[in-house]
Amino acid sequence: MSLLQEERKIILGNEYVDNFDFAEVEDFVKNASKDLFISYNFKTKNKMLVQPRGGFPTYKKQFALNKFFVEANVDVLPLTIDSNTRLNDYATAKKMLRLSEENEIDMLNGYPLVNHGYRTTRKMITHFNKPVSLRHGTPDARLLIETAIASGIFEIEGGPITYLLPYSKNFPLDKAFLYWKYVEKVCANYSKLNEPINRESFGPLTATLVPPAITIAIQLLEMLLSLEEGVKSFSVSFSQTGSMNQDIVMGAVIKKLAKHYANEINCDDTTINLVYHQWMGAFPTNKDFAEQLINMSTVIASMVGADKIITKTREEASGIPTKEANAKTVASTQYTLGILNGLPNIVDEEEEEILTLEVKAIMEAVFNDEADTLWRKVFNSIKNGTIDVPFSPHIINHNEMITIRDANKNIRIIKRGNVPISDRCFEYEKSKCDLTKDTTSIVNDIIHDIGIMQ
Amino acid sequence: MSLLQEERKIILGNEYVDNFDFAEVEDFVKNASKDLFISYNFKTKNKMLVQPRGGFPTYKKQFALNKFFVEANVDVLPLTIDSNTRLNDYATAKKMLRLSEENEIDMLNGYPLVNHGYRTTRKMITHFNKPVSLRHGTPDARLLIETAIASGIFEIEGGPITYLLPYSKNFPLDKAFLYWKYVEKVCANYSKLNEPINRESFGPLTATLVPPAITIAIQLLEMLLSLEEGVKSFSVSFSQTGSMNQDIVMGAVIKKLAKHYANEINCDDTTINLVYHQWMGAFPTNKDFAEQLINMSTVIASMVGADKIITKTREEASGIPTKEANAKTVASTQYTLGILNGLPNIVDEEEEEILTLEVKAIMEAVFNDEADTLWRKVFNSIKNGTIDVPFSPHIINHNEMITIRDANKNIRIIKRGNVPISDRCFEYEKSKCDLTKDTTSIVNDIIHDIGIMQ
Amino acid sequence: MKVVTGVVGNDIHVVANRLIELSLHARGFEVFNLGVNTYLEEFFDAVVETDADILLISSLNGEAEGWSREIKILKSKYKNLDNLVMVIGGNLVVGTASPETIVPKYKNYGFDLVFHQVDLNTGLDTLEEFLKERNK
Amino acid sequence: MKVVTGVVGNDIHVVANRLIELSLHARGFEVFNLGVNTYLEEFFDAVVETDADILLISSLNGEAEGWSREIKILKSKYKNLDNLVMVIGGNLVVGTASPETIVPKYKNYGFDLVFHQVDLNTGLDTLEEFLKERNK
Ligand code: B12
Ligand code: B12
Repeated sequence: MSLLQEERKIILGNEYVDNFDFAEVEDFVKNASKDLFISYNFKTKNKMLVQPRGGFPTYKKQFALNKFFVEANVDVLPLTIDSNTRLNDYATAKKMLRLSEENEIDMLNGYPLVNHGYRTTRKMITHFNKPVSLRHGTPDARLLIETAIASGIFEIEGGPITYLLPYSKNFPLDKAFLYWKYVEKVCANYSKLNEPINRESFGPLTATLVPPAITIAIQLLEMLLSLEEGVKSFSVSFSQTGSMNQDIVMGAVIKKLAKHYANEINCDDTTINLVYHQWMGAFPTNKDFAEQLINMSTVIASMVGADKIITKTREEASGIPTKEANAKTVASTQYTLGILNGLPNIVDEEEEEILTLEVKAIMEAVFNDEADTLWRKVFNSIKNGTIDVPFSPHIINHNEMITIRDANKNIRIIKRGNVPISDRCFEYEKSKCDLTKDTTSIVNDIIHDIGIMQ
Repeated sequence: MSLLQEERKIILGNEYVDNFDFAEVEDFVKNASKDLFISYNFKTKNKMLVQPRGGFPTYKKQFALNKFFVEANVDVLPLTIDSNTRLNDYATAKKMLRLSEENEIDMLNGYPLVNHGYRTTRKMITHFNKPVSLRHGTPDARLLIETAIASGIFEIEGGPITYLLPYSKNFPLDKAFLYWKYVEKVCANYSKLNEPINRESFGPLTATLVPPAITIAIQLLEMLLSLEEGVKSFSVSFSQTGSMNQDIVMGAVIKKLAKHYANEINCDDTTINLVYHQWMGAFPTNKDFAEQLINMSTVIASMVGADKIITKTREEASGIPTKEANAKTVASTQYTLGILNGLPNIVDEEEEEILTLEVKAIMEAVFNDEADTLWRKVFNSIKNGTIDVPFSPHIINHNEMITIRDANKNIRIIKRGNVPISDRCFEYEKSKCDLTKDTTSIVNDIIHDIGIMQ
Repeated sequence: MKVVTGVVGNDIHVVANRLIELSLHARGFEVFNLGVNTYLEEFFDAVVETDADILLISSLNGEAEGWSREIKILKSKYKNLDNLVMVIGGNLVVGTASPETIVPKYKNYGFDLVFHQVDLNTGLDTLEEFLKERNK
Repeated sequence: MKVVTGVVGNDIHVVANRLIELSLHARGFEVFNLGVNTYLEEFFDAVVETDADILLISSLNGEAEGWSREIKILKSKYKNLDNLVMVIGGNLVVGTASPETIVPKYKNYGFDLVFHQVDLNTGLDTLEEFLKERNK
């Protein structure tokens, strides 16, 4: 038996798993409806796929949410996991699930997939016959992913960097890499049976003044780590920056470089798609305004040429959205995509060149790290600040880079820390900003820049 | 006394006018607050001005509507005139106004400005101290315009072509030209006293598959007719076509050509602004979708670089909008303009070249008409189909041109009738469309093309 | 079969009218389209002149009701209009109202078929069925 | 004056926390920022260690109430915290609720100043006034 298979047996021998039948699951994946695979939908549906966010504790409520989404003409269903499961605390999740089922009140902020188990969950997924995207934020997602695929969930979001740096303060980064390596392998193996399982990275990160070069470098590195293990369908992603032009430039550069680096490791047979997140930063409290913002995000996603869009709701600033608000966004987004026509072809050569140079400089620095494997190189690069994510709460993050918005609201790097962008690029970035201001005004500008959509 | 002044005396001696005091009105205009002049607002406000649509019969209701608009952060107030006044039927307007005042029900579909008189109306206008745009649709607007300017309304919409071809079946076009000549002269004369009075043309026309070349030619001709009389501030306009790229191309070409033709007649001292109308065609009945459409219009207006945007409401498909729906659009549009940043620079050289050639060909044909004055040349050109407006209800319109949408929803000319676009341009237009289809399918396509936003 | 059509009153919304002409043609009717801005007398005169079987009126801007009240009186002045099929469609009120209140009202004004905010093709399909039933 | 600040519980929303540190500095406070994901004991330990005058807690993800219930018991285990000014702000409930119900509740938990969905600068202005009043 392979080492991986032994590890799988241990993982799936967990007391909260009710007899994982490897053969049956393999058989299920092999014969599963192609409609369940987002990779198949990307290939066959000639449109931007629309995916909302959402998850409820009980089967009944989750089923109702999905029904609502399907009626609103959704393309991809989300399944958001509760935070106990994310922390592998299945005991608490179990207790809270029972309480949620017995009373009418939700005691979990998502769907406790492991506790529901794959036999139950698969019923729901095959019933709706739509591709499902697993949204979690779990550093050790091994059991979760096994259960997800066994349930018919064939898109797995996250990654060792993107699910850690924005979501955690203390979880050890090296462990995250190893746990995700397992995930990639499992996805890769199942991909041989039917259409490929899709992996998706979480590009929004902290959604707060993250410069495009950092986002893209991280997307590419998570993609490479995944492709190394044999994944054949991968989605890179990013969220609205606040500048339409910067979004379009980012879209062009990330598409080009993803292809480039995939080819470099001889993975030209891998399909790479682009996912765009509607504005992920601070939302306006006025719900009508929130809808304007959401609509504008959809327009920009079209200009970026995204293959999938992940939506927000009018209730973002206040709390967990109702299923009505969520479904409304889906219907509106579909309508907007349908009426938005005659997209112009936009190329900003100078911005694309600068961004490409920046990303390549970071990638090269990572590759040049003396460690033996890619994940160790990436680990070291994060630790030494070659990769630096603004506003990450994680202790390992370097926190030396400072970014600000220029007059057109493009995010610009005004202090590079250890991020190895060239002098030419750095001068270009700074030249766009007014740096004659004193520190207090710059700090005020940053505060203002965080709240630009409010 | 000049001929014009004699005509003015006759016009203003109308029994529904209560003692028009020429000297007092001149004095009022001379000393009026600059804020009331949209021409001044264009110069000083560094943003796209937002103007809704709306008009109610009674002073009280109109005042309330304006208050609502101001609270929603409006830039330009509209004053829409009722249809009796538009037909110069002041007697009926008077009766209906009294009925509206006595009961709580509105018996007019707009504000009967002549009956209210300038002394009353001026109180409202100076109270809010915002520029007001007069929206009517009147072929003989002489008395209306005099009353408007005396009231403090310093922007006059319309024109002999744009207020006739979409709005009337039988009104004689030659008379319309003469009545509008009076309007231009009065505007020009008052413009010498303070900031200039602004004239605005109505670019949407029938809002139904009008090809850009026709819209722009008509805009330019109305501009020239106005500038000839001495108007110093003019707005050309058009409405959303259904293709973002076509809108952007139209914006670029109309700005360039307006400048060009104004210079040709030595009017380089005239300020020309660009106004964009949110989608003017058939609206979706779903009000949430209508809001998406409106938001998208705002985004496109920004990309077009419009100086003013005229808004629609979520209730467009069902009936006259409530003041709440109207104010909501204003607030949302302002919000969207505020958060939309980093506009890319878009140039489509080929489309711009073709469109420029088409417009110039039409203009040249008009100028080459053997008549002695510009208005007569234009009159002849409309009559002989050099200018042909699709879906115009007017008997004089040629109705020979056929347009259809291409795959990107650009409006394309597939039958040119007498419109003198060159073979090269015509072949270009047709090359974008699938013309192998049979007539029935093409007719079905046209029906579909009219309803693209539904 | 012959159809007289047009948009009633001071209404100048011409788009639907053009489409109606095309659709009726496509369905094999002989069409006499009076266009927009057509008054009731003009409609009936045209019916008499062309010996039409059907009068199909559109209204979009909300004016229809004001005019429809006069139909019965007017129609009674003409002879031989008893077999005329009368159809109306479009946006039949100012503001909003439900078909439940609108349809009976207009039937009472003398229309055989009433289509408030009904899609053109649905309406014309219904018309053709109605004619089939009638000629059985 | 010394302030201990941070985000309580498992909450990792760090943006406001960074801004708070900047603003407090700019206003002349000596700041000890424990960052996100900070438990109550850690807050009180830091107050004791630094001899802080003010404890300023943030909460964004809705967790605050769960933790606040334990404040009184916990605080009573420490000595000399009677003069500590306790402030909390951010998004203090899951979902929505009005300040009228939230503020008294949190005052009861032991906070002197409570800012639910209140802008940072408004909150800090109020804090400074509160301190002035107190030291009169
Ligand atoms: C385009 C348009 C215009 C253009 C018209 C150009 C032209 N000459 O045709 C312009 C800009 C000039 C214009 C002017 C005005 N308009 Co206008 N216009 C519209 C708009 C946006 C679209 C109409 C359209 O072309 N639709 C496409 C066609 C294909 O659809 P349709 O007309 O709805 O017809 C469909 C059905 O009704 C049906 N149908 C029609 N007839 C029949 C008959 C039968 C038998 C059947 C079965 C079906 C059927 O078939 C069609 C296809 O499904 C509508 C709002 C909307 N619907 O979105 C307002 C609208 C109709 N206009 C309105 C008004 C008030 C006016 C004005 C009076 C004032 C103004 N707002 O400026 C003026 C003057 C018009 C006048 N004197 O009548 C109102 C009417 C209000 C009401 N009914 O309560 C509307 C609803 C806008 C609003 N919310 O205020 N308008
Ligand atoms: C950015 C963001 C994230 C980023 C965070 C990156 C990071 N590490 O900081 C990411 C994407 C990682 C994220 C993750 C999650 N998030 Co989040 N996130 C947001 C978002 C969009 C903006 C928050 C923000 O940065 N605002 C900008 C700062 C400057 O403003 P602020 O935080 O609101 O603080 C202001 C005031 O509150 C005040 N203030 C704060 N503290 C104090 C203290 C005092 C004394 C005073 C006077 C004032 C004050 O001052 C600030 C400036 O005015 C909000 C929604 C929104 N508000 O639009 C959701 C939101 C806060 N997140 C939410 C949730 C549930 C989560 C998750 C649990 C699940 C998920 N949705 O994925 C995860 C996990 C987080 C965890 N374990 O805690 C919910 C909270 C629900 C609730 N309270 O009922 C929100 C409201 C979104 C929603 N509608 O669901 N999130």
